[in-house]
Amino acid sequence: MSVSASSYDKKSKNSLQNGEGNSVQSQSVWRSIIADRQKLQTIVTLLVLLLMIIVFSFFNPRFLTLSNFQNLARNTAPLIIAASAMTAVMIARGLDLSVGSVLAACSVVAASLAVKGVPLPLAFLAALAFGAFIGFLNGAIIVKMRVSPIIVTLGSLNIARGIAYLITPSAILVGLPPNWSTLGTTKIGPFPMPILIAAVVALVYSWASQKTKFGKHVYAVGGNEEAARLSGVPVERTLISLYVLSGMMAALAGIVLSTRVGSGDPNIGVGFELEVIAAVIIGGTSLSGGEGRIMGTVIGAIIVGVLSNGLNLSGVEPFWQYVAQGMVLIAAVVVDKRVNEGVLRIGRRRPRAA
Amino acid sequence: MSVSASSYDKKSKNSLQNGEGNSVQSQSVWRSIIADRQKLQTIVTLLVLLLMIIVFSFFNPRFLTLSNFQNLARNTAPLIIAASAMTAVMIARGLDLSVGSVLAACSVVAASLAVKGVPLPLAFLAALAFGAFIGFLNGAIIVKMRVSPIIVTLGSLNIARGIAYLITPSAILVGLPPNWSTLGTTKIGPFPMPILIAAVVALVYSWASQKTKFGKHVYAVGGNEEAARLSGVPVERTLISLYVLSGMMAALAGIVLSTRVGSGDPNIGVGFELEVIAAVIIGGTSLSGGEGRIMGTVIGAIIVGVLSNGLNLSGVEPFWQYVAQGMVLIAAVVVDKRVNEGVLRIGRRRPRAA
Amino acid sequence: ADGAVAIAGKSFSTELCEPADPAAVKDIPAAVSGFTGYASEPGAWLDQPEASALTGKRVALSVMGLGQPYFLAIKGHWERLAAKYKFELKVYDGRFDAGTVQKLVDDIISDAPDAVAFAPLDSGAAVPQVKRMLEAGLKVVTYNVQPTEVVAPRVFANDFDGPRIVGCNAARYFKEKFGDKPAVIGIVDLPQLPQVQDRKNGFLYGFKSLIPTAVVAQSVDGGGVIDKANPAAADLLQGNPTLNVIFGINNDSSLGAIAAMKAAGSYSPDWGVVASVDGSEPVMSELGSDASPLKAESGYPPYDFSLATFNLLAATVEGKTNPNTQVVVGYPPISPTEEGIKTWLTQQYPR
Amino acid sequence: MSSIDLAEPAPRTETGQPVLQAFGLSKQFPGVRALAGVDFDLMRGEVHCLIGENGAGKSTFVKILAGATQPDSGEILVRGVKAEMAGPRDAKELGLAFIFQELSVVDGLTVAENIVLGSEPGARGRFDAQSATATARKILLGIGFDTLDPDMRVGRLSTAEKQAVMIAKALCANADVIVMDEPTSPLEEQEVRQLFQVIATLKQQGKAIIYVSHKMREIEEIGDRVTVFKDGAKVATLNRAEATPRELIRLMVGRDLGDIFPAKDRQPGREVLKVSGLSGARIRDIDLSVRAGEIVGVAGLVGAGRTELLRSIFGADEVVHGEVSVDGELVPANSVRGAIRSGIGLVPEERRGQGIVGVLSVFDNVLLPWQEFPDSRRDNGEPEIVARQAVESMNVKTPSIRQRISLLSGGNQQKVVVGKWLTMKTRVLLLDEPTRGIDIGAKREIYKLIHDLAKSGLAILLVSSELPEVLGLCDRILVLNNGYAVGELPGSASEADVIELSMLHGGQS
Ligand SMILES: Nc1ncnc2c1ncn2[C@@H]1O[C@H](COP(=O)(O)OP(=O)(O)OP(=O)(O)O)[C@@H](O)[C@H]1O
Ligand SMILES: Nc1ncnc2c1ncn2[C@@H]1O[C@H](COP(=O)(O)OP(=O)(O)OP(=O)(O)O)[C@@H](O)[C@H]1O
Ligand SMILES: [Mg+2]
Ligand SMILES: [Mg+2]
Repeated sequence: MSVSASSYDKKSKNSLQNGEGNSVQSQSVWRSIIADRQKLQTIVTLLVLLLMIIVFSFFNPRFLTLSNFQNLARNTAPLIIAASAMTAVMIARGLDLSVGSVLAACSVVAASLAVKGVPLPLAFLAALAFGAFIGFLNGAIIVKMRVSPIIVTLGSLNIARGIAYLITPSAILVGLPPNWSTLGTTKIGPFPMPILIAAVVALVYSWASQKTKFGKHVYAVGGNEEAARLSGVPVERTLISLYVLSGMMAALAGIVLSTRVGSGDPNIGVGFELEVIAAVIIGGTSLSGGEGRIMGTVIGAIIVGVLSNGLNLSGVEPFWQYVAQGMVLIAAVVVDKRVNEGVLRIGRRRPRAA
Repeated sequence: MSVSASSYDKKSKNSLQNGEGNSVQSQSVWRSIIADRQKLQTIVTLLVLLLMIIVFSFFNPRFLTLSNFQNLARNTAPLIIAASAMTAVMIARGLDLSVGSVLAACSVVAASLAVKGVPLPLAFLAALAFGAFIGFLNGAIIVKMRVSPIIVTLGSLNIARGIAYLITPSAILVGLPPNWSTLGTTKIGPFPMPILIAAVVALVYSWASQKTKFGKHVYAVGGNEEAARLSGVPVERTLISLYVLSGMMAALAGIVLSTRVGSGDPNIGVGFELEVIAAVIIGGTSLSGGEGRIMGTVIGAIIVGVLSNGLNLSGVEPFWQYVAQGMVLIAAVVVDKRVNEGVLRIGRRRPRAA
Repeated sequence: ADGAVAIAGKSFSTELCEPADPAAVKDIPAAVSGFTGYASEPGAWLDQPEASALTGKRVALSVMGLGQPYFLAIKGHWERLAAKYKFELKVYDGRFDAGTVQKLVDDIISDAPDAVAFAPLDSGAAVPQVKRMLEAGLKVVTYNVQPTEVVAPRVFANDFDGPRIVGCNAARYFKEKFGDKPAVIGIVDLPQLPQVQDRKNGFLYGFKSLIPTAVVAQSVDGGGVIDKANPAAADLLQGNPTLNVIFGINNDSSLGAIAAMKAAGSYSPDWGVVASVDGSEPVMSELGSDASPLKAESGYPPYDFSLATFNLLAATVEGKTNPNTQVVVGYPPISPTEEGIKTWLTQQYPR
Repeated sequence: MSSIDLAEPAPRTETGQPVLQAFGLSKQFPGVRALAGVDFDLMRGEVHCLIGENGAGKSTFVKILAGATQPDSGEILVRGVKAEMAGPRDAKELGLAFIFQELSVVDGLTVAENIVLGSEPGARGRFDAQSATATARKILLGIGFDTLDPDMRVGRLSTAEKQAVMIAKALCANADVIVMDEPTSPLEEQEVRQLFQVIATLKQQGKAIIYVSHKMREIEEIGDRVTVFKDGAKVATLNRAEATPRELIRLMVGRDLGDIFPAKDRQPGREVLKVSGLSGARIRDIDLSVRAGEIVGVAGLVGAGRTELLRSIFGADEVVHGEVSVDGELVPANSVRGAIRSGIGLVPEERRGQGIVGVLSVFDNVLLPWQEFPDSRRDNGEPEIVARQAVESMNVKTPSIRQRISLLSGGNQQKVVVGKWLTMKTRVLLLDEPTRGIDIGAKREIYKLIHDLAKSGLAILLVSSELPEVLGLCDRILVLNNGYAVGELPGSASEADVIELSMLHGGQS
């Protein structure tokens, strides 16, 4: 089979060097930035975040303090966790609207077990398993029945909320073990535990999406499902795994949130799905799949968090906050897009001048 | 230049006719059903709805009464109106999350003007104009800045809600003219006015989507934006118009709703967007654009309406209602899909047997 | 030195306090949600009668949202009543959503029960909702939030005065514990509900009656649910370092604030005082704890509401009421003593 | 044919004056100079062919004419007047019509709706469906696709039929200048004939045509002048007489290519692929076998079921009956992954839709199966090196293996798709139209490669609509008709033999 390989090799090496060598060199600086459009996008999004931080710090000096960053970190952690998982789902062209309800259901699963004296690690594991189970059902129905993820996860959004209420109609607080809040409220050095957990989740997701086979499959499935299938990618398994993980991460977000607020509560997480999707899309992932970066999402989640924190700290009136929040959201994405395109355009122009 | 043309021609035509003639004829019955997959899908969805109605009528005899149908009709009207517009947006591969908030904002715009003594028709016109204006902003930003419709309309979701609250933090009631409720509560024959309005909207949308150039452009833009552009379709204008119409229809839904409930209320319509999207998707339109039928959406909206009405009348426990709602939603779509595929498969098998 | 609970017990009173400096409270609106006078129809509304006109009837009970302990307790009380007096009960959950409430009104009309106990969500929107039910020939009473217009017999509590006592008690405790320290107030609010605005204004009226120099630093929108109240309260604390009074418009709001304080390391009775209304079980354990800054609470009594509504509805079915008939239930301040808490919970939140 | 007599407006151009001129058109993409100062002119009544290797810039040139891509510099004159083309509408208004290389149809619309899209008939916003159908039917008849139902949704059509829709669409615009970017690549011989007749008619009417193709025979047959592109620049414009295939290839490739097809000096060995009684939705009871070192061609008309046969063997289309085995071992039915593990590789028909994951890099695309099936790797080295070798042995032109594959020219994308299977221990290679849209130089390379692969022991099953390709490469040719295998011919058969067999009446249906 390797008969002709050597002769091809020689030829092709030449062509690669001669044909394209020049232009590659002259552009190298910009190329390295532009080559990975996704990376560029992430950098621009980061700039938007920095801009927001600078603006908010003018309105209230307390915005730019360690304690506020800790506050922000704690509040944003569940969003980062769920949004990391959602990013992968959306890269694969899926969608999971059930995250907010699953978060609530898992919160009460953990709390109700803890109240019954189940050791916390076990209670948390049970919650994770429950989240994974709902995720599995989501994934299996979506993949096997080939129905729209929106409807399936809108359905499980309702089901999970119902289950949460059936387990406990209102918040479980009384009888929780004293160490219930440890996870949500302790710090390691200056870092609140929730943000460390979120960081680990984001890093693992980011690493997995870039460096593992599974990660490539996710992009391939989202980019061109048919081509992926014909290349031997286990499309269904990949998709189901993503929904399982999304359910599990919603559960983890639920655990982090409920140990932070000190209760297991079936009412939490209403509308969380829109917040998560906003974070993902601000971070540069689109509904059409195939593209996206976890790190972009992390920045997107922080933008979402900074937005309400900054507006609160700036003392904006509640009703005006709705307006401001909407405007800043749109502005952030528009600026993001413009700068991004600007950079790409400059990059493209360079070589012409040269 | 046309050396061998003639001999090829004859042969090929023959073969084409003979080769396919038989199977085409034997398939004609199925073909006519299957030809328009979209129509077939709509019929199947209708069957699912009928099934639901039959089941619910067993649980409570009051379900199957004229007065309950009138109730259903009144309640579903705003959904049908907004979902018709959303269908067109989604066929063109857009999305409008702001409908619920726009509905609320337009409800209070109309009511606050009416309270100030502005004649009702003018107040309603102002509300429609306001909805159209927000829709225009949505569309213009999405199209001109080329940013994700999710983020833009999530932004305007917040902005419109904020505006609604800024106009009035709680429902406007005192001082509404006596004829405020006419639109929402009168009947023409057995038909409540709201459902007549909804029917007109759905019919116009349905007609426009099938019989006008604009309608064809909508499908083309959603199916293959690049191809549409290359064919000279005014892509941007089409998209912006759709968002304007969506805003206007959300306003109309708001007017119908608030004249039915007898107040202008800034709190209504929270989560409406998900209900609307569910109706559209149950009706057979997908997020990926290019496909969909208004009539499917109408049935989808009725399914959504029947679901909560039927569960309430059947006396299902409130928390179980969440679960039931989710399950029926998923089941409806799965059954829909299966039956649809089943019919298609039978259709496909025919010629083999012949 | 006394523990926090002891101080709170000492300063606790069931009496309203009058403004020391009328100028300090003159800008606080007395009521937003449609004040119709708080005189209650005379009668034994809180007793369980021998027999009820509801026996054998189909009764619809709507609640604002079953996810809250208060409404869950209401449902529980009603179910006990239904068992005792033998009527068919169907519960409708408004899910704290205006749209859901609108639809359930229509579904109730379609179902045509013999009697309806209706909990409005918004006092304004409630008027036409109740009218619609009345026009359909249903017997309706409302409870909890009162409609802005007189349309049907109703049971309600004084959403201004109840929290006003909480304000008084919070101020009494504050003075007792912190002396003349300037008071800086933060509100974990839910600005879009008129009933909630009454609560907030009542609290401020009471608090400023005793501490006229108190200032409101900020109101944040906590959404009335713990996962939104928590970050909002965290921001409130973060943005206002001198804050030492927090009023949560319901239990979720104050519990969200408590959790935020725990995370920020300011959870201590020495921080200041947290106050709220509702009186659900988890808040009671804060109230009775020396470690907690939550030291003033008025109870919103589910048992009283249920029973009064039940009796009023029976009277309405019998045709013994007119639209003006109203029952005002108490908004009892809860004594932070073990005894006070226990009494409250046993009656209003039986397990 | 005369049905597109097109009650034609008087030609808007003086004879002898170019209808269209371009001066110094340049276009730079990140990392690629797609066009470098191209001058071009097009006369009334002429067919002006463009030829050049993959990536030479032909399509970029076409897209600039269409206003779909903006040039960095240069100008375009239409009928002597400078044309500012901000978008496709402007080109349309100037009387230019296009068939783009990438199929740009809207699947959700019907054939007729696609054809009239952008200039729909009907007054005051109404869409006149009847008149659209009538127009479509007339034009389809003119190009020999009268069996195509104008009310059929385009999503249900085969690639060839979609292409017919694109052609009809360009003709519908009734333009002076029609630009066709590889219009025949998915078409059958006889459909190509039809198209050529249409072109002849258009010429007589004084229309001017730009015709991009990789197929020498076509250019020889219809080209009045031929312009050769190389690396974004115009190398030469030749008159009909000068434009011998030999000369064109020399200009394109820079040297003589010699024989396009390698000599059939393979010695088929043991039987590797065996298919028995395979039936699916559109294929019936097919038996075939391919030996190691053998190339078996599958011929047939459009829709004969060739694609489904390959996909069924590969587990991608549902098999309801029958077996596939490789080297005597049964291949699990209906499982692509099972087929890959058994040593089967498929190069699918539609590159963009099925062959590549456009958002991923060349590197990721070429290594998809390699990374997934460690046990089936041909080479167990560093991914970087494996990918580079595959890319280089296929002579893929790309600035870097990290380049997004969608930015490569079509031909280069196809090479990556083939290269993907060379990283694996592939024993059976299924090639569905492997050289569609590939330049002559690369084609020859691919032929040689296919030959070499077979020689090294692979069993190859090849579907192609280009009969010379099938005849030039294959040892045996299986002919399908309406889903049935209707016969087998030796590699030495003539085109006429194959055509006759493919058109046998109705198979056995
Ligand atoms: N949008 C784009 N971004 C970056 N590079 C591009 C883009 N479009 C085309 N190119 C590059 O420009 C060069 C010219 O491409 P073009 O499609 O014009 O070639 P072609 O002559 O039509 O090739 P083929 O015969 O394969 O169709 C190629 O190297 C291609 O990779
Ligand atoms: N998804 C589909 N739905 C309906 N018909 C289809 C579909 N895919 C293919 N067909 C039709 O099935 C027939 C056989 O298709 P197949 O692709 O196997 O044929 P082929 O010989 O490869 O032809 P082609 O040259 O078009 O690729 C064709 O008439 C085609 O139009
Ligand atoms: Mg090209
Ligand atoms: Mg084929």
